[in-house]
Amino acid sequence: MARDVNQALAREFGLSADEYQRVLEIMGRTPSLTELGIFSVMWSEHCSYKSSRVWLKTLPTKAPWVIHGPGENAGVVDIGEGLAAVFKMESHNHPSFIEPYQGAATGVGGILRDVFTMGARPIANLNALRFGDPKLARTKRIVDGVVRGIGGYGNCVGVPTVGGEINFHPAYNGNPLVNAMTVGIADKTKIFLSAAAGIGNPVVYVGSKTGRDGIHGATMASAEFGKDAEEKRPTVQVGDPFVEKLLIEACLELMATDAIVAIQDMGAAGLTSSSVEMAGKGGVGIELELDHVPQRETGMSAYEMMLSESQERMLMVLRPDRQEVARAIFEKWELDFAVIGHLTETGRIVIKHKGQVEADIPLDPLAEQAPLYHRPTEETPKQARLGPVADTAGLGPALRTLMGCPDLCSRRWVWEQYDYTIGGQTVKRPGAADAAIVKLEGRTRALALTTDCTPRYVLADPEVGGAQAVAEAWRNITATGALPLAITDNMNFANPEKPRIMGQFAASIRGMSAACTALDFPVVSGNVSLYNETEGRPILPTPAIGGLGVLEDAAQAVGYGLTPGLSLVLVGATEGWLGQSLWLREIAGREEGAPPPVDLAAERRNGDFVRGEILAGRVAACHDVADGGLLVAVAEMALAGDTGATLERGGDAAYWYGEDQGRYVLATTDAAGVLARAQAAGVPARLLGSTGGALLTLPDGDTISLAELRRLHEAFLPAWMDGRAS
Amino acid sequence: MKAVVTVMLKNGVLDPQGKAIGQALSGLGFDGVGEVRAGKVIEVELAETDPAKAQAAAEEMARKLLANTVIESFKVEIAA
Amino acid sequence: MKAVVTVMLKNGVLDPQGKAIGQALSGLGFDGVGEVRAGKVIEVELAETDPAKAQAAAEEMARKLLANTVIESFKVEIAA
Amino acid sequence: MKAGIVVFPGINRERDMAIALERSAGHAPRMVWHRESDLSGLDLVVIPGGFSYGDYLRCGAMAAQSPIMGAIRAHAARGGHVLGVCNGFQILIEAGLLPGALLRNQGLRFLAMDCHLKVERADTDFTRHYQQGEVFRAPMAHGDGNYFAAPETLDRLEGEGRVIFRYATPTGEITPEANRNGSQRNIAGIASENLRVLGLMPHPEDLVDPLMGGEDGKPLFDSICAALAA
Ligand SMILES: Nc1ncnc2c1ncn2[C@@H]1O[C@H](COP(=O)(O)OP(=O)(O)O)[C@@H](O)[C@H]1O
Ligand SMILES: [Mg+2]
Repeated sequence: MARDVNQALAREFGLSADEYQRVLEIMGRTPSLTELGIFSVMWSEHCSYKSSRVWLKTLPTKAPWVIHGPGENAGVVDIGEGLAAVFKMESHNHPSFIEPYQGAATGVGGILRDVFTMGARPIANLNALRFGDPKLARTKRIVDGVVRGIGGYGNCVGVPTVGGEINFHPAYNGNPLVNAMTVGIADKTKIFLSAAAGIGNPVVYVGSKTGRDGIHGATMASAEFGKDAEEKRPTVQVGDPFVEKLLIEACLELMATDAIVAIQDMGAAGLTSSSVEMAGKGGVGIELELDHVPQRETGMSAYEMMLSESQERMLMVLRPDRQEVARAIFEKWELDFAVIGHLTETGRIVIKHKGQVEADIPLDPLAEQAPLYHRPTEETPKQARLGPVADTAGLGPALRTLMGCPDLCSRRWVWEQYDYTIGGQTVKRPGAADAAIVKLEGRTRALALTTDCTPRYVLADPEVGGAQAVAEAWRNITATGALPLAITDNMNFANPEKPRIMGQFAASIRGMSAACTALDFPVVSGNVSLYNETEGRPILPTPAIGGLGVLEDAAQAVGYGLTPGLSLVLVGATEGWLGQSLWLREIAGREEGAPPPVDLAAERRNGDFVRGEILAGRVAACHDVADGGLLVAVAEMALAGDTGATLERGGDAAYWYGEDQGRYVLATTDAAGVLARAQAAGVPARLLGSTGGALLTLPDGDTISLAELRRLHEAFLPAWMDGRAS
Repeated sequence: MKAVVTVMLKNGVLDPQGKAIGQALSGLGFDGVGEVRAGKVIEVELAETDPAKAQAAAEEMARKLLANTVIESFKVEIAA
Repeated sequence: MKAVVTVMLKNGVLDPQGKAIGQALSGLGFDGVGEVRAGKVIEVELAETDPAKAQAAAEEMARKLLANTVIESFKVEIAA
Repeated sequence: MKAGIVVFPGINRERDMAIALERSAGHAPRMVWHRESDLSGLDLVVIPGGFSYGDYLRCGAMAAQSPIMGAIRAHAARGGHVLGVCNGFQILIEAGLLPGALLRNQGLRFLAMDCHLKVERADTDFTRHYQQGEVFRAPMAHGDGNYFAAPETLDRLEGEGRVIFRYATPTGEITPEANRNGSQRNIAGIASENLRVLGLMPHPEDLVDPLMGGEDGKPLFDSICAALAA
C-alpha cells in the first residue's frame, strides 16, 4: 500500500496535529502505516474515552457486592449462593443507521462476547432503542431492521431478550440509538480477566476468520487503491449468530479447564485493541505473526488485519501445556483455532507479516500518553417551572390519546419478535412487570433487569435527567420486589467538542452519581457513544441505564397486572408536575418546563417501603408511575391483568397526568394495613380505588372499556409497521 | 415479460449462509467444493412489453427494494 | 467451474415472501407488477473441470441438500 | 425411561428440554452430541429446538443430512419413540421422518407468543395425560412454522388420525386468528403412522413450572414418561 505516512494521513485517520506529534515523539521516527493505524484506533474516542474519562472517573463504582467495576469487559456483582452476575451495555448506533439489521445484530453479538469472555453464560439480553419521527419512511425502515436484527441474532444464539425500551423523537431522525445489554451468570470464583501473563505463553486466535469488515473507512476511500478500489472498500460487518453460539459453548467448555490465562473478545478495532489491552494490562510485551491469522480473503495487509472488525472472534493467552486440550475443544465446535503469537518481556507490541516487521510500538506510552481532554463545558440553562396549563381535553380523551401514542403504546409487536422464553427461566416476561424477572437455573434465586432513560428530561435538565434515569431503573427493579444491586450505563451524546454538549455529559454524570450514591446502586460497567449528530442536529442527551437487582425467591416477584377484588394504593407524593410530561407534549402540544425533580431521599424511603410490603407478601401487583403519569399507570395495570378499576372521584389533569417521581401504585387486599404502615414509615400514601370488572371508571365518572383501551393501546405498531390491525 | 433479479452479497461481505452450506456439502462427501455464496432470486412478472423499459423498471425495483445496496449487489435479466 | 443452483418454490406452494414483495412494489408505485416469486440462488465453486460432471454433481447437491423437493424445484447452470 | 437429547451445532433449547424431562421422569436425560452414532439403550430420542446450523439454507436441512440421522431413523424403524420440537420438528420433516414442509410464517416475522393447542388425540403415548379435545397453552418461538403439505397428504394425515395438535382459540375453536403462522388446517403437530414419532412447533417444555407461568406443557412429558416407564 503506497501511502506516505504524514500529518495529512494522520488527520484522515482521525488524529489531531498534537496527537500525531505525540506519536512521532513516542516512536522517535515516522510510524509505519500499520503503526499509525494502531495509534489512531487506540486513541480514538471509542477506545480511549479521551473526552469522557475525566467525568467517568467520578461515578460511584464500589459496594461490598461489587466484584469488578468498570475497567473489565463487563461489570461483575455478587448475587449470592456463590454466583456472580456479569453485565454490560454497549451501543451500535452508527452501524445501525447504515444497515439497521446487521448493525443491531452485530451490536447484540458484541455485547454477548463482552459477557461470556469473562466466563459467564449469557442468560438475558435487553436493549434501549431510540428512533426518529414515526412519520418518516426512513424511521420505519430502521425500526424494522433493528428489531429484526436484534431478534435474528438473539433468537439464534439462544439467549432470551427479556426487556428494553423504545422512544421516538425527531432528534433521532438521522441518528437512531441502538444500545444492547447482556447479563450472564458465572461462578464468582471463576471470573476470567484479560490481563496477559507468562512470558512465552501462546497467544491464540479463535472463532471466525478475518476479512476486511468494518476497517476504518477514511483511508480506504482514497484514490491510491486504483481499479481494485471496489474490492477493497471496507464492508459492513455481518453477524453470524450461529458461529457466536458455537463460540459461547466452546469458550465455556474451555473455561471449565485450567487452560486460559487471559481472554478478551475482539470488539471495536479487533485484533489491535484486544492484543494491546491484554498485553498492556498484564505489563508484558506481545509479538504476533499475522501469517497465522485465519483469513477469509486473500491478500490482506497487516494494516487491514490489525484494523478489521470481523465479528465472532476472541483472543486468548493459554498455558502452553494446555494448548492441545484447547485446540481439541475448538475443533469439536468446528471453529478456527490458531496460535498467532506469544508474550514477550519487551513491553512492546511487535507485528510481523510475511517476514517483515510491520509494527513495533512500546505499550506503556501507547496507553499512558493517550490523549485525555478536559473539554470545556457549558451548563444547560435551567428551565422555568411550568405555570398552570388549561385542560381543554378532559381526562378520558387524553387517556385514549396517550395510550395509543408512539411513546406509550404497547411494545408487543416488538417483543413478539424476540424469543423471551428460551432457557425456561423467564418468570416475568415483557409486558408483565416493571423489570424482567429471570430465574437462575436450578435455583429459586432470580434477577430483575431493566433499561431506562427519559431523554426529554435530560435535555431540559441534564443533572435531574441523569438522576432520574438511575432512579427509574432502581424503581422498576423495586416494583417487582427485587433488591437493586448495580447498573451499567450507555452514555449517548452528541459532539463533545461543543461546550453545551459536554456540559450535558458532565451534568448527567453528576446527577447519575448522586442517585447511585443515594440508592446504593453503583455503576459497574458502561459505554460511551459520542458524536451522535447529523448535519449539526444533535440527538437528545441519552444516558441509558441498565439496572440489575436480585430476588432470593422468584416466587415473590410481583407483576403489574391487576386481578379483581383489590384496592389500589398510591405510594409517593403527587404535586401534579406537568413540565416535560407526555401529557404536555401529546395533549397540549408543548415541550417545555423544568422536568420533575428527583428527591433521592424520598425515592429511597418510598422504594424501601414498597419492597418491604412486596416481600412480606402483601402486594398482588405493583407498578411504578412513569411516562404518562398516574392514570396511564393504572390503565397499564388494568390491561396487563385484563381487570378493570374504579378510581376515586377528584383530581385534575395535573394530578392524574403529572410525572412526579418516586411513586408506585400497589394493588392489595389490605389497603388499611398498607396505609397505616406507610404513615408509620413517613411515606405518603393514599387510597386510589378498587379493581374488578371490564371497565376503567375514571375520577370524573367517565368510563372506558378495557376492550377499547386495548384496541387503542395495541394499534400503533402493527398498523404502522405491517399495515395490520392488531 | 418476466424480470429475474438476482441479489448476491457483495464481494468481501461475510456470507455466513454460504459458508455453512459449503461445509455441509463437504460433510456430505462432495469433493472439490470451493467457495459457496448464497443469494436471492426474485422473479417479477411485468405488464411492460419493451425489454429495455422492463430492464430499467426492474433495476429501479432492485435499487429501491429488492436489494440492500449497502451490502448486496444485483443483476437483472429479462425473459420473454 | 462454478455451478449456479436456482431454487424456487413449486407452483401451488404458497409463496408469502413473493406476495409481500409484490405488494411492496405496487405500494412503491411500480405499475403493471404481476406475480412475484422469491427463490434462492446458490453459487458453488467446483474443482471439477468437465462441465457434464460438474452439472451432475451440482444436481446431486441440489437433490440432497440445496432444495427440498417436497416444495421446491431447482435448476442448475454451469459457468466457466 | 431413558431419554436422550440430540444436540446439533446451533441447537439451543436442549437445556429447557432437559429440565422438562427431568421434572417428569425424575432423572436427567442423556445429552447426545450429533457426532455420536450409538442410540442404543434409549427409549426416547428428542430433537429440541434451536437454530441447527444457523437455520441457514432451510431450517433443519443441514442437520437432517448429518450422520446421526441414520441412527435416529433406525431407532424409529425399530418402533422407538422420537419427539421433535420446533427446530426438531423441522429436522424430522427435512429428514423425511414426518411428511410435509414448514414454510416461513405468514406475515414473514418471527413469532414469540403463547398459542393454544387443541389435543386432537389423547390416546397416544405423548398425550395420554391430556383429555381428548383439551386446549392447553404453549409458548411458540419460530420464524418458519407454517405447516404445508399437498392436499392428498393432508387428507391422509387426517384420515389416519395423525394430526395430534392444532392451533386453537382458548376455547377450542379452530380459527384463522388462532393460526398466526398460517399453517394449513391449523396443524401444529403431527405423528408418524405408528404414532411414535411426534413433531410439533410450540414449546410445551417451556411451560412445566408455575414459575414459568404455568404447567400446561407438563402432561406431554408426564405422558411419555409414563408410557415408557420400565
Ligand atoms: N459510561 C461508562 N460508565 C462506566 N464505565 C464505562 C463507561 N464507558 C465505558 N466504561 C468501561 O470502560 C471499559 C472499556 O469499555 P469498552 O471500550 O466499551 O469495552 P470494549 O473494549 O469491550 O468495547 C469497560 O470496563 C467499561 O465498562
Ligand atoms: Mg470487551
